[in-house]
Amino acid sequence: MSTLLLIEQILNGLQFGVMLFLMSAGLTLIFGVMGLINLAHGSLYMVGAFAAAAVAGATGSFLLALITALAAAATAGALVEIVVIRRLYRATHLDQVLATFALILIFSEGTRWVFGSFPLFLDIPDALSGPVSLPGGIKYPLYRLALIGIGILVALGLWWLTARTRLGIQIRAGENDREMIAALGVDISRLYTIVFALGAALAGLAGALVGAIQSVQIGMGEPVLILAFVVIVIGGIGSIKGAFVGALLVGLTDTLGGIFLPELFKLFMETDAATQTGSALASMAVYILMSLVLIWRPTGLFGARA
Amino acid sequence: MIAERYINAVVLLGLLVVPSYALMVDEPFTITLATRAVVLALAAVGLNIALGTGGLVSLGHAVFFGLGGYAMGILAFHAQTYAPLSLGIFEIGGTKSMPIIWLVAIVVSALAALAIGLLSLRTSGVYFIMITLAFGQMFYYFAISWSAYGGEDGLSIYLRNDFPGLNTLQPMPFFGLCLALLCLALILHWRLLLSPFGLALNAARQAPQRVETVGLNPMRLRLVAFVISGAVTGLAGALFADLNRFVSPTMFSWQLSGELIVLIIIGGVGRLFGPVLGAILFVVLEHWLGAVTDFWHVWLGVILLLIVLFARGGLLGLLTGKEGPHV
Amino acid sequence: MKQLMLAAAVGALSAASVMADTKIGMITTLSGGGAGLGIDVRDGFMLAIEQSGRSDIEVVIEDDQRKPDIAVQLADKMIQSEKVDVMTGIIWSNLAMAVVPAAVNQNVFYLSPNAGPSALAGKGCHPNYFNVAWQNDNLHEGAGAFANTAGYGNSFILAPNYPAGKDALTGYKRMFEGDIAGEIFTQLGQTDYAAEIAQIRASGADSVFFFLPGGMGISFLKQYADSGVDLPVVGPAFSFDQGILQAVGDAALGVVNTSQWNKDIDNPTNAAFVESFGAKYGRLPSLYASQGFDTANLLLSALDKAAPSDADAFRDALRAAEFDSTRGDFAFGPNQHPIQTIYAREVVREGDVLTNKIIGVALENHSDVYAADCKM
Amino acid sequence: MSDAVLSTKNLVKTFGALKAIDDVSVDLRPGEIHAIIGPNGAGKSTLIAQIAGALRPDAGSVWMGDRDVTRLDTSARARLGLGRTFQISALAMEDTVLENVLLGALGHSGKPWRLFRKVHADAELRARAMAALERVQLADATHTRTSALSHGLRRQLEVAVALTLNPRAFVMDEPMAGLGAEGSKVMTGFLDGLRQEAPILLIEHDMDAVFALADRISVLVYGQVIASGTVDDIRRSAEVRRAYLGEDA
Repeated sequence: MSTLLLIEQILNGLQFGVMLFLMSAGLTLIFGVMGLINLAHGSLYMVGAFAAAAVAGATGSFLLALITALAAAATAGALVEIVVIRRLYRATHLDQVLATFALILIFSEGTRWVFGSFPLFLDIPDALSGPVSLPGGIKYPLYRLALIGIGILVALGLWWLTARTRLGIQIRAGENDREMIAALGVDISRLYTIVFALGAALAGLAGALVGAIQSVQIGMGEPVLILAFVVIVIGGIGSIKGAFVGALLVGLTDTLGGIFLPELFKLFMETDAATQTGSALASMAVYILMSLVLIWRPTGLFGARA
Repeated sequence: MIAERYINAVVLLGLLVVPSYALMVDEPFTITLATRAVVLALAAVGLNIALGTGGLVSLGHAVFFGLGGYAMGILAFHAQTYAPLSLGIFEIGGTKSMPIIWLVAIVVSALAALAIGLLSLRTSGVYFIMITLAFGQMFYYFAISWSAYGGEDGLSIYLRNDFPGLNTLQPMPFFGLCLALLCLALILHWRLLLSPFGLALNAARQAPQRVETVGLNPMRLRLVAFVISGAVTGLAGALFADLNRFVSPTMFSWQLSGELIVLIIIGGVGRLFGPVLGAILFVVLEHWLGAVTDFWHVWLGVILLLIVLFARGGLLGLLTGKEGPHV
Repeated sequence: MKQLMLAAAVGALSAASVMADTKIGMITTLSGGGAGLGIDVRDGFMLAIEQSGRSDIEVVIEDDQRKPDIAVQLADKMIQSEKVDVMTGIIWSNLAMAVVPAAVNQNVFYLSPNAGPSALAGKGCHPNYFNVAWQNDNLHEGAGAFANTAGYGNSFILAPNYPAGKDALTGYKRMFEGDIAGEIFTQLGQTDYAAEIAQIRASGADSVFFFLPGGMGISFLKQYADSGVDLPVVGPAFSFDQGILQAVGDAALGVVNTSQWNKDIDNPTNAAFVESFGAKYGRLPSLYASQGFDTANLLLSALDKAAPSDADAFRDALRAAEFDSTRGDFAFGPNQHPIQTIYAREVVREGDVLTNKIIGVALENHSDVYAADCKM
Repeated sequence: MSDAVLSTKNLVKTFGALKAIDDVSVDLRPGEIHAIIGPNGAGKSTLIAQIAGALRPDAGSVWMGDRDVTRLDTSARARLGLGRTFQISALAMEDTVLENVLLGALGHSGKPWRLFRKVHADAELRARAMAALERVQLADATHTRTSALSHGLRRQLEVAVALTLNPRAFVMDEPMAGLGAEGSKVMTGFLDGLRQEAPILLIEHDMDAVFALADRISVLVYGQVIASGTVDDIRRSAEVRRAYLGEDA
């Protein structure tokens, strides 16, 4: 395998990781601040993608579609927080798992009710379509480069938000001591709604961005959701830094595992069998990675509390 | 409010009467539905031992359900094709005998539960939920790509397996077998609750530090509970496969793990008959809502939400007016 | 979900009363992912029943949610409680494997409108099992044959890592005479193909064959079009049917895919079908809809000759396949799978919608390799 | 030191930059009540957690008699005879009072693996459990759900569970906390009699109780023992006055 191909594959892994980060950041933020396991996070991703596809279909503007996706997911998130989630903060993990599982059912079939059973169309904007040549002669899709860029910008933005703003101080305080910030006069339920909507908006953004290169369909959120959980568990639940590192690890493992494991097995097996065994193992790779991390560090790489 | 034991009695009676009536009026499909409810209940009783009593929120119990299913599928497949099953140095023949299949299902899932438990129980809380989910996904993807036994297509068994002295091809005898096993599992759970082990496990869920300070090891208590739980769910998997005469990787899917938890919650978590009532309700809803609308999942979701938000003890909690154990 | 649909034609009541009522059970996917396919099969099927004007046919329709265990349970219900004579509707091979062997062994006829797993075409064939769509390998073999005529000499091939995916690659390689530049099994349900596309780019292939049904194909095609790799792509019709083409968008334009049906096949039955389907449902029919339509018409042709209760006569009537197919010529091989022509189609834009146009024949009167194993 | 039932040697525990426990050596001798006092944040809870086995020390060791137990976990130390009560009640709240003490008796018997015998039917366990309840005057509440007990009664139940273990040494974390004047008096009287059975390492904020009960007092400030001695020694210690009252010597 040539170095160029390897570099291209590493870029692919990075891009996948960065998208996973957008999903995981919201998830881990919500868990860190509110102690809530939100299985319905994948549904918000789907909401973002469908909103973007609907608006792009009607207006033809990708930018407008992105904005709508953000707004729709944030609104859906805030609504869900106010109607349902708010009652679950004191509940056990079990209740949270269950209630948000119920939300998945409602969102998925509800979306099908509204949009029908067929996938929707969402395309890359013209300005970002096609490949560009990178130094060294690698041809790489511009849109994917843009995704990496957007992901890194969001990561920086989140860092700035938590480290440098008033809201960030409240969020960090909320992670450490809920009673304390309530005592300081912060309106905690408003803070929770904002954080939840922020997390939802990130998921919606990821859905819209990814929807342009994938299929916008019912249930698209669930595989990503499970990977996002893997990411935040590896990174340590509640840690944005952990989510970033975890997302890149998972993205690279998944992408590179799919390529190298079959090649590895070809060294000592017949081609057909090697391709199949290698692919089977590759599809299990991220879960194996997660188990290994947890066995080594039961609260993840950067996790503080269980 | 009604005492829980009366409700339990009514549920058991209902499980005897409804299929018998269906047999009389020649509605065999009702018996099939009842069998489905009973088998799902058995799987959930297994999970309830770990989840309700031990406080272990496992989102990966489909692993044991699937292993039980594949134990049945693989043994019956080898019997059906007359090809012995090669296990490295020695070979064994397949079998169509239910008792042997059940035993294999129980042993295999107990061993898997031991291995998974040893690794997962080092973590707790959300991490435990997620690592069990991860093990479920591993088995799921493995089963999909394991082409020797059908991969995603699964394995079909043309005829239901045999039980000495019974015609299992008839819906009613097979239902009877499943019900008998469910009752055995309920008795097992009941006796466990009354035993020293049950007392200690129950305390380990509520106050693990306390259990340690009296000199007991909560981890070991949980591990044993997890193994028993996995074994019961594995047995249910074998029955489920026999009911459908078919196994496939969907038995390993995380949605199935989620559904097992759903059954327990709508019935009443940590209560002996919670999973039974939950499974009956689930099958009825699935059948009845499914007949009314294409979008029945929406309504299932709404019902679930209402139960989580407003009926914390599930259906049994509503009927008895008492909340169950907290998990 | 359950719908009792009575083919409504009041005037035909007396004419029909000479024959016993026939009950048909349809198990198909109407909710969750993949519901689009089931809905098309159902709509095509019901259109034909309705056009027949017969009121002595009752169709019971149930949703399997694409879950094998639900499908088996529904099959039990249809056989035990509804006592149906004929069953049909299943979309997916794994569901068919779960339902069909048990059903046909209980003396029910099964007509497959979509899935055609090899196990049921070879050793597992059965006198009561008829496939009206294709054996699973057919369209892939067609793609391989097309690649030969197009002059491709070195193909990169990929499919998901599950049995149908493995069959697809085997089917392509069976007909394709060139070299294989690379072979990849992707993950089932995979949504990102950047890594695979990079490998295609580096492989030195002159063409790409892929089998990625449903959403996987949409993702692959969009990403492939954006990658700047401009090798020709060929694949079976499943990623290019009318239901999902619009979601792929222009990325699909010009791609060649193989199918046993297209809306421009020139025969009166097909023209009438395309027109009446559009009139009734407000959309263009897909190949799934055509398969549903053909299945119903085959069934109707047999019912004209014999009742299912007279199993041998009914079976002979089905085997004769004397109905007007939307595909033109249609006949069953010895394993009761179709012998039919596989076409190469190209994706084109007609006004606002993307659709397919036939550009040639890939395989003429093609059967399948499993027929030899069928002892019936 | 050789006759100490329980002792620590040069314990150190740091959290980040904070030295929570800095070279602490304390011991507990037969028949005595040894009180550890100190202002909030002095490291008392950290110390007790290390003695009980819930926290691993960074350096130093914990001994029961002449056995080094530093590497043993909580349950192993309990089996060697360490009876601990918690500052915030750690009881099985959904279970009855009896079931909580039965758990202690079960721990003492070391046989939790009987899967099919009824625990309530085991006469030996039951006798041990009831005896402990009677000693803390909870026999009337045997079948009450623990969550329905008052705060004071829960403290008594905590002690009862520890009693079922027949421990060689007690470690009690603020047993008086939250008790009213009357409750404190009852508890003081009870602990007073208990020291003959097994010595008590007592962490307590209630100074009246401490001065009434303790044979020895150690003062912990910023993770260090700044003074140790009899009640009178401590009352007179200039260092203690400085630490507590900020007075100059």
